[in-house]
Amino acid sequence: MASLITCPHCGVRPKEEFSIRGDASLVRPAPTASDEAWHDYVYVRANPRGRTLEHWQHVAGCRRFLVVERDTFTHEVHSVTDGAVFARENGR
Amino acid sequence: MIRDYYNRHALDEKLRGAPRPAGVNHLAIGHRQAVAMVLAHAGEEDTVQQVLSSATEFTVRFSAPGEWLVVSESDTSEGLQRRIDAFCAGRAYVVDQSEARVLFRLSGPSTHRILAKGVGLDLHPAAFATGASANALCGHIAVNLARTGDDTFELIAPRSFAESLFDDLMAMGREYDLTAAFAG
Amino acid sequence: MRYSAFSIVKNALSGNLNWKPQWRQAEPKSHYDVIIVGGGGHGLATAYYLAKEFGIKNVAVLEKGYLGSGNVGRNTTIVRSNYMLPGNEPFYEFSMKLWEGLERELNYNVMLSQRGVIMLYHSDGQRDAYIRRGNAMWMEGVAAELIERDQLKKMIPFLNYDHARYPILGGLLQRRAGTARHDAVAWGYARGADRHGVDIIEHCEVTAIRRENGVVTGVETTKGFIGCGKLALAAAGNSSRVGEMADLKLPIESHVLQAFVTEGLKPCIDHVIVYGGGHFYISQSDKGGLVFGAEIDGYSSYAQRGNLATAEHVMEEGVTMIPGLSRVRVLRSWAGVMDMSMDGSPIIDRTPIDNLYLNCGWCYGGFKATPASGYCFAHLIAKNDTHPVARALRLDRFARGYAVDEAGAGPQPNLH
Amino acid sequence: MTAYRLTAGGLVDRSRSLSFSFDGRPLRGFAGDTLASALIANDQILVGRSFKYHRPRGIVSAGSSEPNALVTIGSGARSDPNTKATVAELYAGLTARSQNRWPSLGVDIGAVVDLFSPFLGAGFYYKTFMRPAQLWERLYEPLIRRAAGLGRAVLERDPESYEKSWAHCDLLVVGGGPAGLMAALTAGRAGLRVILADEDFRLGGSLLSETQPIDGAPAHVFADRAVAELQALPNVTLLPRTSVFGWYDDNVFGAVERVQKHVAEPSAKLPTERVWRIVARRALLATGAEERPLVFGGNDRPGVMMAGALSTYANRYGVAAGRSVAIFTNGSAGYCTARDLSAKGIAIAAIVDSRAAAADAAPEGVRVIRSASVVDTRGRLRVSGLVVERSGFEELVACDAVGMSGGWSPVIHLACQRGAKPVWSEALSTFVAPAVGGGLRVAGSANGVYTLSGCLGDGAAKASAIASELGFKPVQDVLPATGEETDPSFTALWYAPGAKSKAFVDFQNDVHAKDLGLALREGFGHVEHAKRYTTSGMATDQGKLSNTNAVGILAGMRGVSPADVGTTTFRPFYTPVSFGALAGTARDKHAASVRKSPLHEWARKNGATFVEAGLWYRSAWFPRAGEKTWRESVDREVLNVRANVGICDVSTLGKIELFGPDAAEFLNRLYSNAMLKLPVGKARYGLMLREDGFVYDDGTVSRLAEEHFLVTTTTALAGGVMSHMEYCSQVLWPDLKIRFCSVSDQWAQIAIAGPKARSVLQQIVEDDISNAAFPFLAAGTVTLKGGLKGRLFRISFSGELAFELAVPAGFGVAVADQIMEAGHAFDICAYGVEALNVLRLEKGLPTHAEFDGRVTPDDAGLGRMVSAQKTDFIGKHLSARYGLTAADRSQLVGLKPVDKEKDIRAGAHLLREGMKPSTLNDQGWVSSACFSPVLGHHIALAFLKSGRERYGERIVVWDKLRDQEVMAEVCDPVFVDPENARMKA
Repeated sequence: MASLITCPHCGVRPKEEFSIRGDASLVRPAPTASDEAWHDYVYVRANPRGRTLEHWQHVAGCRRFLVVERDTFTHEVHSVTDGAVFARENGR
Repeated sequence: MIRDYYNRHALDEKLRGAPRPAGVNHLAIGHRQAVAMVLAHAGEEDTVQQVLSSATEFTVRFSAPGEWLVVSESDTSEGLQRRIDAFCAGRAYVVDQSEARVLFRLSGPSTHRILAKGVGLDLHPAAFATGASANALCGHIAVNLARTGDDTFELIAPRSFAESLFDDLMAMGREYDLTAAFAG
Repeated sequence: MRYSAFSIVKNALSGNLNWKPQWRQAEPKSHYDVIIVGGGGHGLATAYYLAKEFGIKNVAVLEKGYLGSGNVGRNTTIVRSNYMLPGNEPFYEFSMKLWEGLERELNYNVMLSQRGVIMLYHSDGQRDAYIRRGNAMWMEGVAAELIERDQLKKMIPFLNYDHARYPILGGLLQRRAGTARHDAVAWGYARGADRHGVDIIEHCEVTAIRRENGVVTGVETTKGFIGCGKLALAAAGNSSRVGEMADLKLPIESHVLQAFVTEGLKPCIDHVIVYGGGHFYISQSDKGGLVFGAEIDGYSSYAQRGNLATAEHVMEEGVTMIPGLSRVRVLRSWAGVMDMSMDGSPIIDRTPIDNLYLNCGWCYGGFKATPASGYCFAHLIAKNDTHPVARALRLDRFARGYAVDEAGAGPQPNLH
Repeated sequence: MTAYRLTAGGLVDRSRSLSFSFDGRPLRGFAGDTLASALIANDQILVGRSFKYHRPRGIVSAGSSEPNALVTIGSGARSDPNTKATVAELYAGLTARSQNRWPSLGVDIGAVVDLFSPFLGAGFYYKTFMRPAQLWERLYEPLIRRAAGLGRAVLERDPESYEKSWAHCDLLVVGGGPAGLMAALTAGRAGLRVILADEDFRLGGSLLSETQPIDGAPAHVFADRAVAELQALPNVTLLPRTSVFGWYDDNVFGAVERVQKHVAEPSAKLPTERVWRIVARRALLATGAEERPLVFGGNDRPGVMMAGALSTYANRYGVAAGRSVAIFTNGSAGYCTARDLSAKGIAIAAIVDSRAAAADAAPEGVRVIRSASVVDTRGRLRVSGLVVERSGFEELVACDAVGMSGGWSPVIHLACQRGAKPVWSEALSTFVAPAVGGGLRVAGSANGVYTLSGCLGDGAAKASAIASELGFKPVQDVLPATGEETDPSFTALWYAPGAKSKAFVDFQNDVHAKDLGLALREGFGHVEHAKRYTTSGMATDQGKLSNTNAVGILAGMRGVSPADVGTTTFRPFYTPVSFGALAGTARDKHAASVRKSPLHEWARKNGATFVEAGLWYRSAWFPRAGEKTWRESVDREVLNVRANVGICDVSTLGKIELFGPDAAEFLNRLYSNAMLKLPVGKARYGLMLREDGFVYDDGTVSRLAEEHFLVTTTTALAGGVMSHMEYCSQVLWPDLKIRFCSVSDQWAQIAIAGPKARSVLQQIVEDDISNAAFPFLAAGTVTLKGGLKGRLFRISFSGELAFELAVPAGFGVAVADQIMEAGHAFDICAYGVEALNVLRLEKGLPTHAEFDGRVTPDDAGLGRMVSAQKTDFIGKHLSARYGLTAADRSQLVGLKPVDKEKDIRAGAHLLREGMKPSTLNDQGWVSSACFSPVLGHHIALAFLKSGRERYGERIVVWDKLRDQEVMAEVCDPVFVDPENARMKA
């Protein structure tokens, strides 16, 4: 995408209703995790050319953080999932 | 005793002066309505939705999963709050938003075209039918948009944005001679 | 062939048939002392300075597309050294000084036009921040001027002084800053590097990095294996992808930044003007087109194309700053893929892998940095030692807690 | 009747004569004319000067691909430079001026450049103007800039308005020619929501100049009938005068409608242009094909035009471009034009055909010169003859117009705007659209189908297939009947051999074939390099006519197929779009929405001066009679708050209510200081970090009930903090049982500060608010006298005894009035954010000027607010990094000028006494400064290296930008009441 996102709660919406937070594949480390784990979490990005998971917040709609599975080269959207649902499903 | 205080409407300045007759395309500004945000307790989202949708005393607008805007034109804000509490029976938090929101009711044969100048949603009845509601962007302002009839829509906007939204809607409606006044 | 008015006349008289290629179409040798991945401005500048300043001439530049096909050929051509932080300002000023001598250095007119860059401010707070920046520039010996509203009105009368949503109160001006002809920078460095013996190999994509005992020994390419003593990555936009070939994960996201040009107009805008009420910047090219841009589109992307919502927002900012642009028509938009780093500043450093060197993370700022980036990278590669002006731009600065965060936006790349 | 208007025919309305002017010359045309057709009718083919060599140039095309006929239409603030005369609809009173010439179009001094053209080949400027260095900017560059450019932008405020609109459809048809109309009809009849957009003011495309009948009637009648049927369908929207300029992700199209560009007196109710953002489930490109010019010597002479354009001018506009027309062609299209013109009584001087043999029929009596090439042209401001070469012999063919036809290039730009490259078709000798998936299809000539029946059929078939795909049932209909047709053909001719003078490839940018040769010689043979080096295809027409020829010529010179050369990248915009249209209504004061506090009217009544703060307008100060400067007002307000009492609108702070059993735990993780045990009825100052350990925002947290909290944020970060909390609750800790929502708009919030604050407030509050009953940091619900419920917080941002009272927004003005009345006896005053800033500065409280995103809590002197006990909170781990804890970090200090008369200003840097300014010697910077009316001198907050160890040190406040150096003493940042006695009184 770059024009439209299908919000699971609100339907098809234009890009400008969203604000993009960034990589959604990262998992916040435990407080006791190593410096390296924290450094990687905050500063390092896989940055793939291809499929990626990204947090988009539907700020002008339901205000939910959505996990948008998207191709960074073709801009094709493969799936959009509610952020909390995604987090729970991925055991966070 | 509250009547001792004047409750100032966010659009008092904009709509000051003698009301002009409503045109074919008209923007009516809700003068007094009670609005509440209902936030379902974790795990109670479905139940709350069911009880709210069964109510006829107020209208329910979808805001987000587990969150609804509830509007009443007859209740006071306290009255609405009590009523919702009675419905939800400890399954939801109710936050008074009566002072936080301004209601814009747009009616007339050109409403669809007027709104399309600011709203990216497909407003075709097949895509956004009467009774549908959602938060959406109108121009640069996030509103709750509801279709209340073939040619009538309601926008509920944050109070601080009300003047800006009013100006935007009037500009969008200029082509169709949109008129505006406080609701009767 | 040395370029001059004389050479032009001489060649014209022989029907312009005797001009030679500006750089050779080299085929790869089996081994180089240094291979540079990326035939854009930074890679070519690195090769040029390696050969010219540091005596390393057995160098290849590998470019997967045509020379200059990355961001050096798709930017808004702005050159400036008006930074605030001590980690940045000396570096960009070093670059500015190199720009000022570049035409003679390269015998190639890159059309540096020091027309002045002015950044407008719209509130007291923004003014104070620009004063802080201006004084930081002066600390480095870089002239900056605070232009107050009355003076600004005389200087640039067509700004929106009366109706702007955010009033135009003044600006911070760097007179030495300006623009340069972007493609010519790549071509000039290419020609210069070529003349010093560097092999420029276009349409040669690196597909893997070969390591033996943890040491880089060469690259697999679409033209076969090429061995090297040192491997230098200058592939901004694709840094993460090239880094991944060596199992490096970088503090970078790729983002798309759009730029625009209008139809040609007679001279009307004489400075580079930056709108502080948003992020709009505009200048007029020597051909007459107004060249402008603003923020990145916001999502990570490797596609060299932008979206309409951002484009519309750019126009809103433009018309708000200069109401008279309203009837000017925009001819073309294009987009580049930016290495957005986690603090908005670049990285020029060694890597944890021996013989592998990294130059990336240029965000919006790559074009203006081209000469200094090339020089400092060459210095690092040649001497294995960081150039003094690039000391703050190390890869480990995040781990150590020394981010160079000019915008103060924290580790979210799309906010820088 | 004007000189070149045919006596009959065409679709112009001869009953409506329109007056217009060109370069001041009054002229007449008809309704239905373009400016170009009207100019040609008036013997004005010469319309402009070229970009580089200032060569005289004439109208070449009859559409949006026009490279030459760029004029400025309108005057003053309504000027539209670079408008294509070929698409500008004629209206009464239109004024047009030619461009890039001085003193006049006929005599242009700039044309002297043409004499030096051998020295000015592609890229010449890269090779010279380097010495002496200072002359580049003083002399050479201004000369180049002045010579280049086209029209003049006036840069005045545009009096007209613009807007945008969304549109959604099942099928967008781009182009209203035979294929597009048939597609729209087919889809419309099947019930699809259809939008048909066409850049022309009249729908019909090539049907409007087609001579072949359809269903027994003239083609334009068929077009009119189709349009009438479409107009009657409620599910079809017709958008004439609308150019689809871009294809974006998810099948979203940008289009610009020229709503009132063709109107002499625009209506104030309508925009001049409107940008449509069209969300289309499917789209069909029926954009036709562009005829290619031939590249031959002297091909830029005015009067040399596209053959198809000659037909269009004759058939659609009833205009002859010449009285004796020569045709130079490589295919059947040239013959077609010859027949068209001949039928209109226009003499055909000759047909020059590059091919040896062809079956095409020339009009009777017209001479055809085969296997021939045009090597030069004659004439100055208009062509007077062609020099034709055949078998080594040259002859001059006299003519006053030339139609050139070099074959066809389908218009596929939109299909190539999202990364897919055009595909070379050897059979069609052109680039065709790539397969781009289901969303976008191509039909008609754009699809390489050139016959009329083929276009009609292709449009219908493609639309029918799309209808079925989308679940509609297409209505089977008989295709309209056309006459007998032969498939048009041509034999590619990239460069007519033997050119005796410049053979132009890109007319507007003056790129001729030799420039491409030079580029190749110098190593710029890649199509992108050639474009960038020669500027071919970079003019306002974006190479619509020239690009394919340039590729063909490069291919020929490189000895490869055009397929191997490829094309440059197609990008938006298909045709240029104005800033105004793309910006829409969001300009000037409407560039951003306005937020107004519920107390805005109260502040206005009290004379406030407002200042922009994000989207808000906040009251900055409240001038009183006799006060001449803002400082006088602010000083008075500050002194009055310190001595008596003042009230301030703080409604713009973000306010978020949280509920739930885990609300306390959530806040405890969110803030760096402890929140878990905050007692009910208490407020606490809270500090929020980013995950990288730097300060994000500060505010207060109040516990209203065990599971009910209210947090406040700064005005600037109200939205950001809300999003941050949503991120934390939804993504990081989705299992915490909390709910929250913004209540920022629900409450008007008033700060009452000063030693008399309690006395004033107690007058209007029922509850006991004595220090014992409502101590510092108390928070709770109160009832105002009059029954209104509000929330009261004992928090202070001024260092004084202070309260913040929140009441439902609508009552804000009434309550503020009431406080002012009650405070009258206590000398109450209203104060604004400027006074607020001085008050907090005197107390050394940091705000956004200090929290610039690079500051740790400890830097700001708030190290105590980072809990060492908590196992986790946002920012905890990375706070411990070396760089964030190093001893030499800059720390917040106060500064006092040694000479109390001197002022210190924010943005200055700090230097040790006697040290030379340098980045290395830089000791820090001043973040905030003001005049303290309490202390009677300037004070400042600054970040100084290891600052807290340096109290008492003298330091130079260095403000080179304003040429000021002041000696200051470093001190504790709290200037007033360090014991906080007043606040807790």
